Amino acid sequence: MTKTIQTTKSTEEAVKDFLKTLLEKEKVCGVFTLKKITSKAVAYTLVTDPAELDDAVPLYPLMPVNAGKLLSRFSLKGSSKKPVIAVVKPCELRGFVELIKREQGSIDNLFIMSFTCGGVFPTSTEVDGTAEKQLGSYWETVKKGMVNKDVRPTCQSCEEFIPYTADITLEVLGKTDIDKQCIMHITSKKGELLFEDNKNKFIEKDLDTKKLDTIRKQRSQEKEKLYEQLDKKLTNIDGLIEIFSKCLSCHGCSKVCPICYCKLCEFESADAEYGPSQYDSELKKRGGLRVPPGTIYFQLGRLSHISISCVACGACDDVCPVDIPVAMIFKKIGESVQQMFDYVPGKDYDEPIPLVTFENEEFSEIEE
Amino acid sequence: MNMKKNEEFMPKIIAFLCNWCSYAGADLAGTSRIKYPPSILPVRVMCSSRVDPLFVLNAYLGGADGVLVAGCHPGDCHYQEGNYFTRRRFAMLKKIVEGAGLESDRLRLSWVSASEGTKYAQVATDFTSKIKELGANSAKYKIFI
Amino acid sequence: MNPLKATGVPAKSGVNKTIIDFLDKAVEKKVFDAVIVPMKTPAQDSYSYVLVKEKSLLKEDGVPLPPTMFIQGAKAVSSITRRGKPPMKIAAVMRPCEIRAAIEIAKLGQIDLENIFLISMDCPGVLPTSDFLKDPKKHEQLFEEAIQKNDDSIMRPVCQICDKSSMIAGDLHIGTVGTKKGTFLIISNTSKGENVLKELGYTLNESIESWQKKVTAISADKKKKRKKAHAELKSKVSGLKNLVETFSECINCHNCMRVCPVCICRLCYFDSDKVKHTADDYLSRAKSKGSMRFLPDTTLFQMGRMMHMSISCVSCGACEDACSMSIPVAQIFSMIADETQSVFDYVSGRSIDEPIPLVAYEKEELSSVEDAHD
Amino acid sequence: MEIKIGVYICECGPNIAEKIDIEKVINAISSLEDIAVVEKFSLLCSADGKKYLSEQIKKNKLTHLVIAACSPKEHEKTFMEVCEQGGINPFLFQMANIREQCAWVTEDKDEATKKAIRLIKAAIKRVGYHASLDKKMIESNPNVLIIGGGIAGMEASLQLASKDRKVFVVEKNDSLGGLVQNFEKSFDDMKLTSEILDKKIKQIETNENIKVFTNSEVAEAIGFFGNFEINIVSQSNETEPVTINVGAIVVATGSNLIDLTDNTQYGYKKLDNVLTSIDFEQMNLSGNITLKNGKKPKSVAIVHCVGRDEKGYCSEICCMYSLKFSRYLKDKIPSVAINHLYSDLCIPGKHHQNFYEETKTDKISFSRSSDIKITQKGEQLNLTYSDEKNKTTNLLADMVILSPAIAPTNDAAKIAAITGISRDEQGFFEEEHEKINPVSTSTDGIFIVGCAQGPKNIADSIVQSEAAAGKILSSLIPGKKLEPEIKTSHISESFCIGCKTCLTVCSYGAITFDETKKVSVVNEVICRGCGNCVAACPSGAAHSKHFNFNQLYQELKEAVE
Repeated sequence: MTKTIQTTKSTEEAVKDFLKTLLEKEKVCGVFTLKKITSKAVAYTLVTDPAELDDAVPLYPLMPVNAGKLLSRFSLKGSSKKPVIAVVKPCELRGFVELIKREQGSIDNLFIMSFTCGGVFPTSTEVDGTAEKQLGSYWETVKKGMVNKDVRPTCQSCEEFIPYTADITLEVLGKTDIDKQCIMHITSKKGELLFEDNKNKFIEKDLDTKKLDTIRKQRSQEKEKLYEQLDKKLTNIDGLIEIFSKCLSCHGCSKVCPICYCKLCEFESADAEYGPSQYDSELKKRGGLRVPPGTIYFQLGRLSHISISCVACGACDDVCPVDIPVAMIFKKIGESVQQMFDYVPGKDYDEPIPLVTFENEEFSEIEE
Repeated sequence: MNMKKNEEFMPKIIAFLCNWCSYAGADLAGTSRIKYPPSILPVRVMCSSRVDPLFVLNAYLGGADGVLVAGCHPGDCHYQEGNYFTRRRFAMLKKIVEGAGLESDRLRLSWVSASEGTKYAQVATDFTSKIKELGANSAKYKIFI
Repeated sequence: MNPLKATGVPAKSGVNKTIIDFLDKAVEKKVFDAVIVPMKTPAQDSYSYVLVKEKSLLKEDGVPLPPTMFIQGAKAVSSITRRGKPPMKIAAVMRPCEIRAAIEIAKLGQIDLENIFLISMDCPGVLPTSDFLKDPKKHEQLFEEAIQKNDDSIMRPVCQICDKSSMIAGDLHIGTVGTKKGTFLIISNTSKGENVLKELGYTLNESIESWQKKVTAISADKKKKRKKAHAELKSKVSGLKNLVETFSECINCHNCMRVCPVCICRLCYFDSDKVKHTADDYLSRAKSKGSMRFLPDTTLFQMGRMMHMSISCVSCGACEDACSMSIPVAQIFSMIADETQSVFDYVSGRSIDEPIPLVAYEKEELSSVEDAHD
Repeated sequence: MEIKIGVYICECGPNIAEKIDIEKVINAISSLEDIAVVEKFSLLCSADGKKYLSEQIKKNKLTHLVIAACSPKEHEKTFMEVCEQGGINPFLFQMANIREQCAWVTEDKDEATKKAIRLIKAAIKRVGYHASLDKKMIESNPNVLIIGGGIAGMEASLQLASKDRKVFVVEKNDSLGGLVQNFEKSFDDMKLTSEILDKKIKQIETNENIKVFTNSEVAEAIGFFGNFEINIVSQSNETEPVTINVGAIVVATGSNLIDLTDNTQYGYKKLDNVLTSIDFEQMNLSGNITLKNGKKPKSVAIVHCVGRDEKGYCSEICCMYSLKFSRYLKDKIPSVAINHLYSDLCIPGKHHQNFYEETKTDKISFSRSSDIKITQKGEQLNLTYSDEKNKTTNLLADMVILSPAIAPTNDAAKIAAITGISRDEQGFFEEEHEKINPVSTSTDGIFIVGCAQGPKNIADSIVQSEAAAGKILSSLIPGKKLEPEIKTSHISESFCIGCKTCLTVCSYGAITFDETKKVSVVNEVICRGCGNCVAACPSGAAHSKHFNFNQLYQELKEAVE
């Protein structure tokens, strides 16, 4: 059983109140949350003044940037002296954990609040205002625990919607009365620090896993459907070319990827450039060559770097200017790689990344 | 570009051989005068763990009909643990290549010790005939790659 | 400065065919060994620059004037020559703004123009990539019609106000507007280009007067539109509040920078360590205002990028197409670019002989920006 | 600078000439970019060949050299020396192996010729990207630290204390000798061990090249092969810590018996007259073997293989010393009855079988047993066990001697941490390679000998000590500088993102992390140049000298043209 606080306020209001008191009582010196910054734009914001939390939207179904990447940037050069609390989505949290494993951030003095996630809209919907319009229907489906058709494909097919390493976990998905109540599970020892002088008493309560399991089943079915569509294309080199030949090599996908963390991407380094003689020999061989070359190489190469840790957040999809379904492809291949190592990225701070460890006896099937 | 006819098709197979075991094994095949197809083009590395998966991708997309990575048997790595990492990276790469709908059979990982000249020749022969079945790697002639 | 000389060629079935025939002939005669030309990708949903040697390939698939600009041509040429001059003579067929970008970054060592022959054509503009992707087939149709009706309303916003759509900066240019019926012009702008035409046996006695007249007219008309559009835009975006508002949706993906033909840095300053700070730095900045958008400094990035490249911006519009948040970056940047470039009476990529203003100076200049001194 | 590559093809007598059409090869490559000269020669590795080559390099002002001949494992060194004679850096050279991996393995001459051409082209492409590398020379200290003054440590120190070598022995106890001090005699010769020990101890004490620190331990060992700085502290702290400099370290910290205090099965420390082998050795050494009550035992049970199953390995020597115990007993109490309970008898070696047969005199019996339980029964000890036929049997004895498994010493973990060497799953120090490098460790210049590496008898311990001494004497020569690996890894400070992936995969601890700059740094003296970190680094910040991206990339590209 988990220590839990149940209040009779809408979940969003309760959360905002809670965050405000944390600031007021100086239990934290900053709150990292989504906030409306213009009439239609929401953005992750670092809030220090309680009043500024009025237009915070901690549960808003948008992911302008994967917060895992942001928390990494926040703590990379040294974490804060006083605690900060961040409200992020499960996949963002997992992204952050993967980055911490790569020394790209620290959880010191950082409290994490997360929630059972219903998914997010594609970022573009913010621009044309459809996000705002679809909010109603979104929350309906979330309450009912149904698959919402307007959210990112990776979200429609996401089976990892329960946060793993959060200090506080809000119960949102499949909860019919989130407008009237807020269920806040304290899911870590660290989390209890925030409730030391807490008046309203704890109840012992766990996540409603039964409900969540049925939701996971629906999501799995969605996933299989989406994978089937991919499989039609991912059959040979021509299929790959069909998918990727419109790639602009803008590498936006890697720029927004919570796992891509290199200063200079291998594929933007001199190593990835062709010299005159190489173009010459490529021409002899192929008769012609698209320039700049190496789109497939980039995509597969990036897979070899990050598929092991891909948290399938879908950020790459949103940012692709030519609508390549890169997120689902990475999710699918990432999953197969991760399953091989029986690894769930971001599940546990202490679990090493499979590629920096090994078993003496394994994978005999691939040796010949 | 039309592809070479499959009869008289002699594959080009890049073989990354670790200096201490597999390259020595390949040399032994030579000193023992064991014949195998001329398809194999050895690239010597100090340890199989030097073989960045990107090299294998490069070779594949560049048009190599097959890529062989060979190193010391697990537990016998000259650098103690290198080949364990090689194996993991290779396992991952194979999955990615499969996932992308490419022919992962064109990639092969073999352990060949310095004393296994015969095995090396065997691997070279088997792999070559396997590749012959698969035919030439069409990636070689793609323009929009 | 080489005077413009021209030869007339039968217009045949459209500009694409005409240009391809010319290239085919040139490759046949070994005047060029290879050609950089846009081609439709196998999925039929996009165009990509291809370095092609195979004549058959060129004839069948080359599309010198595609309806869109997926990758800015200068980037393609740079990719081929960055490491040194190619061992063969290559003709690059691109739109005027792509050619200007190529010339501009050649000044920055990103392109080796030796062995490269830059060939432009009168440009009707390009469709926004996102529009095209919605229905490629349909938009190819629309593009053709637009050319016939010379209607630019469906083109990229910056194309609609482009006053350099026929500017000749390269070696050769294909003139298609204002020419006498049934003929197009091949105009040489450099001795390099002139020699190509001579080698191919053309006589350069065709008059370019009517073409020039038409081009000047178009350019003048677009200039007017441009002034107006920039004025409107200015009222919308200028001033700190508007600027911040405009860029508020920026998600720091830096696509704009990545696709920009003149953003050449291997590692962008705004991706480097110089813009990474400690948690407490961020917090103290947040405290000063009560809250701070995270990551901060989107406006700094945009303005900073202007500092770095507006002097070389060719207003191609690639950035705007790549922006995942539909921010009118290209319009804003070309507006600023007009202003920064005019300070030095500079036009990005107009001529390889013009040094980039910031690496040159004159003893007596710009007195307006300095305190009077005697 | 203009690149001028010289390509020289060795006919290797008939070996290559007969299998490859060398003229064809020459034609195929002469016209390639940057090729200054292509020649063939009958036998390049011969004296004439080498002379010819160095002349050619000078004459044609070559900048790079490609030699198509045998395997680089055969003659790479030879030709690198030729480069130096010719005045070009030995690393601006590449070999194409057209003998072992082409001429000798290819049936058809045309095919062999084609393959040879591809291999040489690849070598040419690669060599164009080679960079000069310079030999690193580091001063080395010929002195040696021995941790542990037991039989193995003493043997090693005596071997090493030859001319010009200072040896420092650090012993945690107050005297040299280690475990063996407890033994009256050694098997299988049944000679007095004191004779061997006293002799050795005397030799050490009188050898001015050996300095012994008793009651001391090593607190810190920093540095690398040739240059270690050692900090020695005395346990009682009555003397000041000492700092010494050595070039190599021999770890001879011996072993221990598994701890039986919590064991209920054998009643050790709970029942009287149940002894471990060491207890018994000491009792025997004291001269009289008696029970608690002062009487002489009439019957003794010796239990072999104690803790073998839990530990999962056979300790090799227990059976032999258990036999030795029978001899002790019979010498002192001829009438005593001795029962050996074993689960497997381990008596390898050329004399041991005899020793066993000779020991098996009357009233000494051997029985295979398992699940032994020892309880008190009146005056005596009752051993219940299931015999070969799984029949539960009882045995009464006045005294029980247990032969527990040999285990690592309690301070093994600490020593591993200090020296940075690794331990195996049993906790013994791990050799670099069971067969190839049995006394070396993962850390260059640190060696393991005796029971610290695993259970073994005196003879085997001495063999290892001599082996280690030999390795040290041959690699650490006074006044001679060390040449660490040149083809090491290097990490670009400006591109390293500080994810420590390289650190994690390095088997040699050759990479450290600069906490202020937050970047990884390769210690190129320790790095062995395997390149693992290079493949692991996602952003290409790490690269391996002479096997960098471009060099390998050019090779493989050329090979797929």
